[in-house]
Amino acid sequence: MRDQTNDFAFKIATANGTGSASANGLIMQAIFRMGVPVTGKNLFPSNIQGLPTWYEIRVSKHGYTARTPIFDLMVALNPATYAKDVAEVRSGGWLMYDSTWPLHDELIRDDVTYIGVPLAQLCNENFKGVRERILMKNIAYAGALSALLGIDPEIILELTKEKYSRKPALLDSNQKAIDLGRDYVHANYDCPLPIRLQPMDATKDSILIDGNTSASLGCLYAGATVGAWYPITPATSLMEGFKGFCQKYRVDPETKQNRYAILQAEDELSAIGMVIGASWAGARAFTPTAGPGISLMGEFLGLAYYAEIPAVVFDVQRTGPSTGMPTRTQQGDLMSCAYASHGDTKHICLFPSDPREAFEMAVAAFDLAERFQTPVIVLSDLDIGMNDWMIPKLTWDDRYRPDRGKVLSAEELDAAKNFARYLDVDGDGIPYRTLPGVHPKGSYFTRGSGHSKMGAYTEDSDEYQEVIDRIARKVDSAADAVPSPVILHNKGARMGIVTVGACHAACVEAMDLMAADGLPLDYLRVRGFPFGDEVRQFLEEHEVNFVVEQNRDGQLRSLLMLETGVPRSRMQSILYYAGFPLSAHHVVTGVTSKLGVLV
Amino acid sequence: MRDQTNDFAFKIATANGTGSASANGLIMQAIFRMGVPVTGKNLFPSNIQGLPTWYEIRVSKHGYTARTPIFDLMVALNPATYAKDVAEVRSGGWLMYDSTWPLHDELIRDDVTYIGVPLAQLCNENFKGVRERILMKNIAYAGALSALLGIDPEIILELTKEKYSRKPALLDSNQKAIDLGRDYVHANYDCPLPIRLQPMDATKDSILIDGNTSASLGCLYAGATVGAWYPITPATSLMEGFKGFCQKYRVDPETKQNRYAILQAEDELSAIGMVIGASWAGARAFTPTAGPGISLMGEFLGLAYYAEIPAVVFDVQRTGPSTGMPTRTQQGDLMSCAYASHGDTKHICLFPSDPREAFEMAVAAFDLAERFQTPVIVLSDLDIGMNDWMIPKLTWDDRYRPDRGKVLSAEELDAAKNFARYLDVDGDGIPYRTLPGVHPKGSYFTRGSGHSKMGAYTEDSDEYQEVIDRIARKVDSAADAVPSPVILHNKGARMGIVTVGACHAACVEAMDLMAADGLPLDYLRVRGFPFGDEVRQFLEEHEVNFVVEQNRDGQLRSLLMLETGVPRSRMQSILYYAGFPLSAHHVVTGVTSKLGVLV
Amino acid sequence: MSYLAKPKVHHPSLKKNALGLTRRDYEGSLSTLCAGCGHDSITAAIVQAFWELEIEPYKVAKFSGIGCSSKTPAYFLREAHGFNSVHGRMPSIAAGAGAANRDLIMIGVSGDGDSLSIGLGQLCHAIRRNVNLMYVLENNGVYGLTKGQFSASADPGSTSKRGEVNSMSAIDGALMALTLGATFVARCFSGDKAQLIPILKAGLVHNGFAFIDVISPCVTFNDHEGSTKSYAYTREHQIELVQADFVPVREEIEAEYAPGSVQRVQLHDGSHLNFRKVAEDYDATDRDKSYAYIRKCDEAGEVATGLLFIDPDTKDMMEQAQAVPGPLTSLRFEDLCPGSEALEKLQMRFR
Amino acid sequence: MSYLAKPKVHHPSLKKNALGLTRRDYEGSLSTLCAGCGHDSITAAIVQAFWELEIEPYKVAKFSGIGCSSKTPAYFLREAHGFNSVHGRMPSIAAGAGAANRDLIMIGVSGDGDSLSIGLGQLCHAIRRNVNLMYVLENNGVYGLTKGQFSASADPGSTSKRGEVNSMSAIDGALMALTLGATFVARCFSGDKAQLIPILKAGLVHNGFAFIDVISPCVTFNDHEGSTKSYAYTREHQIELVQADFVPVREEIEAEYAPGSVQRVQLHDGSHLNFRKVAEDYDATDRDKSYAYIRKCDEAGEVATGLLFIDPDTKDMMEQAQAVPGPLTSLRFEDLCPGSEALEKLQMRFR
Ligand SMILES: Cc1ncc(C[n+]2csc(CCOP(=O)(O)OP(=O)(O)O)c2C)c(N)n1
Ligand SMILES: Cc1ncc(C[n+]2csc(CCOP(=O)(O)OP(=O)(O)O)c2C)c(N)n1
Ligand code: SF4
Ligand code: SF4
Ligand SMILES: [Mg+2]
Ligand SMILES: [Mg+2]
Repeated sequence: MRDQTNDFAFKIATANGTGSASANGLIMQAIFRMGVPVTGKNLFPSNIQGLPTWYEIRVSKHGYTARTPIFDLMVALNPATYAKDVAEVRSGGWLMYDSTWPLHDELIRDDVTYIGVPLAQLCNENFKGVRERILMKNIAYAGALSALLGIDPEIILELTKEKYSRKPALLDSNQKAIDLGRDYVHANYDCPLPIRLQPMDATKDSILIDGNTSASLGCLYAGATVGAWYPITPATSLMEGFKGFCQKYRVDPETKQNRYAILQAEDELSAIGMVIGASWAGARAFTPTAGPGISLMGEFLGLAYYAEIPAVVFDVQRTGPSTGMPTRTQQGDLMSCAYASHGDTKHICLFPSDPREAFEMAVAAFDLAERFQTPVIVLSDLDIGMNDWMIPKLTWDDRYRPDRGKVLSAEELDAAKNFARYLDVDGDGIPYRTLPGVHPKGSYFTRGSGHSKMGAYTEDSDEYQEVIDRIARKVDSAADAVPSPVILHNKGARMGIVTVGACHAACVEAMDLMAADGLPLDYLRVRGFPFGDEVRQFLEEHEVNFVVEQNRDGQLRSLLMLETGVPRSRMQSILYYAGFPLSAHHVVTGVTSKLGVLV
Repeated sequence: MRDQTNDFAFKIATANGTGSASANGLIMQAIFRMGVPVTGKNLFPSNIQGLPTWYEIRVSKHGYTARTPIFDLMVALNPATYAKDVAEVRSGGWLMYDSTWPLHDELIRDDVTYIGVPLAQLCNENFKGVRERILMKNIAYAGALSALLGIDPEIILELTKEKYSRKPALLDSNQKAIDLGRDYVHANYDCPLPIRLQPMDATKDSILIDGNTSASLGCLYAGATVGAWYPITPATSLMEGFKGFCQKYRVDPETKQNRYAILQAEDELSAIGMVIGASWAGARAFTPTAGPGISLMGEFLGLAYYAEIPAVVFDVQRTGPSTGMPTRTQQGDLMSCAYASHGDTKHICLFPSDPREAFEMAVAAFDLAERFQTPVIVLSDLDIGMNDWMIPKLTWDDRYRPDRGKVLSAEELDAAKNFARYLDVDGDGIPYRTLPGVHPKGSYFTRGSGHSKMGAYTEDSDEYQEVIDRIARKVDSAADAVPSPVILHNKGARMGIVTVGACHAACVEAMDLMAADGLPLDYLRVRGFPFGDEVRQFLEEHEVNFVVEQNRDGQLRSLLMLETGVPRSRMQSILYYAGFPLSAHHVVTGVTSKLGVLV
Repeated sequence: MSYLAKPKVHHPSLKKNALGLTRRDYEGSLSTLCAGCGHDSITAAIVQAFWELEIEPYKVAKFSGIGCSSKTPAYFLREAHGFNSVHGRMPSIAAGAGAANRDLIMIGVSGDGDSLSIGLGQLCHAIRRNVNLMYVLENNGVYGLTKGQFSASADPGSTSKRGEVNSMSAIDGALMALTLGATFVARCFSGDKAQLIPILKAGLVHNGFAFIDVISPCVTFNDHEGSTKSYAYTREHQIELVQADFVPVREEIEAEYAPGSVQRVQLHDGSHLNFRKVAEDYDATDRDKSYAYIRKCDEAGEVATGLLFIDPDTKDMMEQAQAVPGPLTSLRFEDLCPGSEALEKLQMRFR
Repeated sequence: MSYLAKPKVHHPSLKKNALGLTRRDYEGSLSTLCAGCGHDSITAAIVQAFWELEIEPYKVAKFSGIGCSSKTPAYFLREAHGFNSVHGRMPSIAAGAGAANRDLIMIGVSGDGDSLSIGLGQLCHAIRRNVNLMYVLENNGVYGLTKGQFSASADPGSTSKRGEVNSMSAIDGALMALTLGATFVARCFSGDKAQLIPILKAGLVHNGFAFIDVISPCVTFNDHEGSTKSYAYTREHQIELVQADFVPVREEIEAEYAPGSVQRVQLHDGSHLNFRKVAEDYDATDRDKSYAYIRKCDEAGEVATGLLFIDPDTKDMMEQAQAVPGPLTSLRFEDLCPGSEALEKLQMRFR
């Protein structure tokens, strides 16, 4: 039997709104502090209280961060989902439950070891009040788990202290609850289980962070001053994160006045309008949203494209179409974003794969938007945005200065003979911009209706065409400016895997597995749109390209066909769109089943 | 010199809001009544009064209806555009102008014959009041033209009588103005010109009609009862046409009550919402709009797709992106409509090529929408919708009955054991529907959030996936139900032309020209989306397919690549997107220039 | 959620209405809202109102947008069609459904975010159109489902759970409705069933758009000190301007009111309302007086409740459209399609 | 259109303001609207107001949506940036621009379709936010650019050019603004420059959202018998409740008013307004009184005009946001980016 020290996964089933989140976080963080690589996936309902919610924790000494669908231990604390949860434990695994009440016979599997802990009973005996008893029950299981998995009690203590430093009462009760759970388990089972933790030194240069928080840090560091938004899951925490950081780093020490403005709009049409207005006036402005918001922003995105106004949008994708499953993940907005709005349009898109890239691409988004004077959409997703990922510490180069693009200053305008807003002066397809309130010579009339290169209203065919042809050239030229694809070549590989965004973690793990099975594969992950030529080259170098993505219709493959001209016949879609994060398992079975057909 | 009897084109340049529209209409109709094939293209500004406007009339004994950019005669009545207009006359052609004032020397071309008619002077001498003088000036030129082109005076008289039968005063002044123009020309020039009319018998089974009017007739005949809209050029006249017909054919003779409801919504989001609500409740409902409206309808279209609710939308396309040129034509919304809304979606689209198909496809749209329980978008354009086309008379089969699709009646529900909204009972991917207010057993909860095949809310991966997978199958199966492509095979043809919508007229004319030059081509025009397999076959049968369309980015070619898998290398884009109707000239030069490159 | 479907057990004990239906027959699936959420009380009141009005559930159509409040139509009238549409756009869906079938008894449930932020335009225009819809705005001053951000009905000066102070002026749905010419305007408190039920019944019978703003506390995100939409605050500051007793058609009018103290308003189906004036000199049929009165209460820091205004004889959307009686959906195709001859004839126009 | 650019000839004769600029310097390109369109008169009044206020054109930002009215920003202040956005969404563009650079002097021009139909939600929320924008609604009761359909401000009973009767209730922008807590509400008639110009000046100086509803007849589609937005009708039914005289900062207050007859309101920049009460007992600083008064005029079939309400000391959007003074756009990057050390430190939170 393989040694599972620091290499296992477990799942905690509770009901939401009962405080289990903090218990799960505590366990995650404790493992992390032991120096052991760990990731957590939160599977929660679109509801505030009382519905089933799961938290999956994967411990991987190899540092794999993808979701795994195989669970060694199930912490089944929600009777509403017992049956489902019992079924999900791997054969030979463990199941911990609240033994205050007996388990129904039909829930008993003889290939699973059951660990009963009378959590409710323990808490009822030791705490007063319904609410506290419920909350403490969820801390108690953390204690029990810490014993079963061999989590260092010191670390747990230290973490609880940090958390409740300012609330001694809470600290005591939490500590008590943890002990209750731990002591009971120690007294009744021999600990730890074969799935156990051992201190490592693999996390000291890393952090545990979600992608919405890191993206909001990116906005802060990029110098964004205007944030406009309308709340929507799973994008909400991005703006809330930004607000939090601004309150800490953007308040004038003397006057206590703010160096930012966050506008909670009445809807997404208004939010993107505010971003466009602010960018037009010269601020770095952004709005976070999700699929429904992208649909509503369509008209305005076309205006920004045609009137050539920077705008930064974060689409934290969730499961569509329509309202879909707001608390599930997907990569379903690729096409909608790339060609948003009626008429001929194309938008620069960035595709982070984890919270670190979410941070970096947030910064890049503002530079690209201002340099190319057009909307830039960062396509994150719920998995990146709301789950806790272990990533290398974020770093910042203090020499960084924003690329504001071709904006004429008052001095330049003074010197200039005259100014034409949409003239391709430098032959790079990018005209010069002016900001309102700066200089009389800079004035022009911005419009989404037909305009000439001089910026005048026109219904003249040639004048109209000259401008939109240049805009097409301009946006295509961004292919060389967006983050280049990640490409990995493996010895003996004849086929390739092509993917995007959060699929990365699962793909690289899957490639290791398949390489071990004698199937080495090359790898390409697109990071920006329009695609650079390396993408076409890679696709053409490989007879077979497995295009891995999280949507039903193979939208990445569609973009690849449209933009590179590589025929569909070279691309095999491997699709997973059930709403949970992708696992290596899906990729491996996807590839092997395709191979079955191919050979 | 070739005989130009019944085979020429002329253009009338005036300012809008001066009544020239009725004069132009009068001339068109007179030629038509002489039995001579004729088409008119109205090039008007996005403005109400005083800006340049042109009307192009093409007379073609061969029955060609496409725009021609070569003009034998220019009727230059707008000093603001003299220079431009003079330049547009073909060498050896004629130019008629108001000789009340002399022409500037720089406007004199010695390869053009100038015909001065002192219209203003004539009218000032014969009419009183500024307004009347302006209006009559525009009738007078009709008289002058009728002499120059040899239009039958009797027919002119008859038409004016019909028009002003109820306004004798107007009849007299109009008649007088016409005579003024005609008499002056007869007295001063020898008429008619070599570009002249001769009675034919080629129009008796035809009508002159615009596509918005014919589409509204289609809605009337299909039994649509609810029309919701928000005014937008060039779609406005579609709903106004529907209203007019309803007032004539949909009013209860006794009670004078309406058998329809037209709702002028506050915007396009509301208009499509009303259509979805009305269709959900069992009415045939539709909304006409243009590009900006399509962008705004994105979120709702995704709801209708996922909740499987019929909806009929007319997108009368105009030049984009953004507000673009509202009074110019384009085919720029193909991609936006085919994949409207975030998440994985695909919508049935129909592509009429002229007012006749606009009529037929309006009817088909309702049948398809109800049969497949999904939105259907009819992509017309400004050229089809607002220009007067000569088409064969519309016909109607009285045996037609609406295809309401799988809607369960009260009786059926009574008999049924139970009802599950999204169950694939028949294995064709199409579930059964019920209407509100019909039967208790039929009740279900419609939602755009995750739902199971039973219609229950779900966040369960398998239940979610089962439904969206079926929907994908369902919509793809519509490929066999949409109007099949028009395919023409020509002897010796090795290459093909593939096109869509209003490009038809120009393409068939171009094919004649090229065949005459020894370059026979095969032809395919798509009429519905998703594409049937014939489309793929045609593309594969031809080494080279010239894809002719009116947008910048080759959107039809994109759809063909995505849906048929045929590689881009087989498709050569021929694009015209300057905003005017396509001419055979563009197609021929497009093809030959590509051939230059190819060989 | 599927596995939450409520067992439809029949207690023979339960009281039946004239249709032989018990309250249970007017319920829906089990609520998934937080324990104590004001919305659940409103759901209970809606169940009661329909049961008392003896309406056959299947004749009803339920509409909503997106939000905790918008989930509630799933929790009542199991046997009625429901339409949980997209955020803020329910009014247009209802208007369309009402145009197709004017015989539907339509109820819409929305929240303050759904109605006053993203949905403000549609709400205002549905009021203008006088869509025959009872519109229940479950007003808690926050976006519940997205975890407690201020909504447009949050009062200036009130604080969020995290202690932030709201600086923007609040939109008072009732005043706005009055200004837009609404024909039925009420405000209630989810905690006051005695007041809510008769108003719901009147709203369902009203011919036109019945706007009912119900203060409905969010126990999870807006029930704290500093909130002006909490249970405590509302209980303390609610004042009832009028008490409306709904009297169905067939019931006799008991003259048990002190003369003059009651105003009688006839509804278009023959039933009527007896207004017992709590604030005398209040006239619920005078738009301007009620507006002024509500403003006075605002100034005094009071939350005016009751059936604040009604104009019983107005034309609803379909009457304005001069449409034939009955559903357009039940017209015979023959009466809709003019046929081939007519087509032949009308085309003379185009020659 | 390009070839319509107006020759910028300077007549030495033309009067110059303190900046040495003539009215011509405040004009734009030649109007392409119909001869006689009310919108052109408003443009002229705007030119005059800016000239009299001696504002440097380039410090102004002009915003509009889509419509004939929304074209007009091209016809004034040639030297100011203009933004002709999309239909009904101008308020959000202006709010964003104002957030980026609060020193911009912002004017928005819109139509009744742009503002009260598709744009209603954005307008209402811009009012709530108190965006520092002068918002001129050129109100003609129709959609001009799309050829004369009824807009939401068309009065019930009024008829279209084709004779159709409007059945829906009208949205009165002024009443709505008052209800939403607007801090500056006026109604004027495009034909009455004497009234319009001082109000425009006050609106530009006002700190916050200045809502100015200007009846602006559409000669082409809504100037007929049966229209209540025609020149004739408006001239006949307009009544002026208050006359506002705008007194710039440096000018002395002449005490030439009969004592008591005038109400003096100080604006935040030190300039002030003298209200000469036409209707005595009218108080332009009392929201409820003005609301009631306007309603009374409505009942009497009168169109109430004048600077109907003003609350001079309110916080605009950026004050509510507690933002630093001056444009956010002029902050130094060093003051925006916390730098690498801070990043290193703050990440301790994530371990
Ligand atoms: C287009 C769109 N934007 C945002 C959201 C996210 N969202 C869901 S509910 C909601 C607000 C709900 O607030 P309210 O209407 O007051 O309902 P409550 O939950 O308070 O009852 C928001 C912003 C969405 N579903 N759709
Ligand atoms: C999204 C969208 N829908 C519709 C239109 C068409 N449209 C242009 S202007 C207009 C109405 C203008 O009316 P109003 O705002 O009153 O301006 P007016 O022309 O009367 O001055 C409409 C509906 C559009 N441009 N965009
Ligand atoms: S979050 Fe608030 S509104 Fe939503 S269910 Fe809970 S209590 Fe009710
Ligand atoms: S149509 Fe009406 S609003 Fe438009 S320019 Fe002409 S008169 Fe003015
Ligand atoms: Mg709420
Ligand atoms: Mg208007």
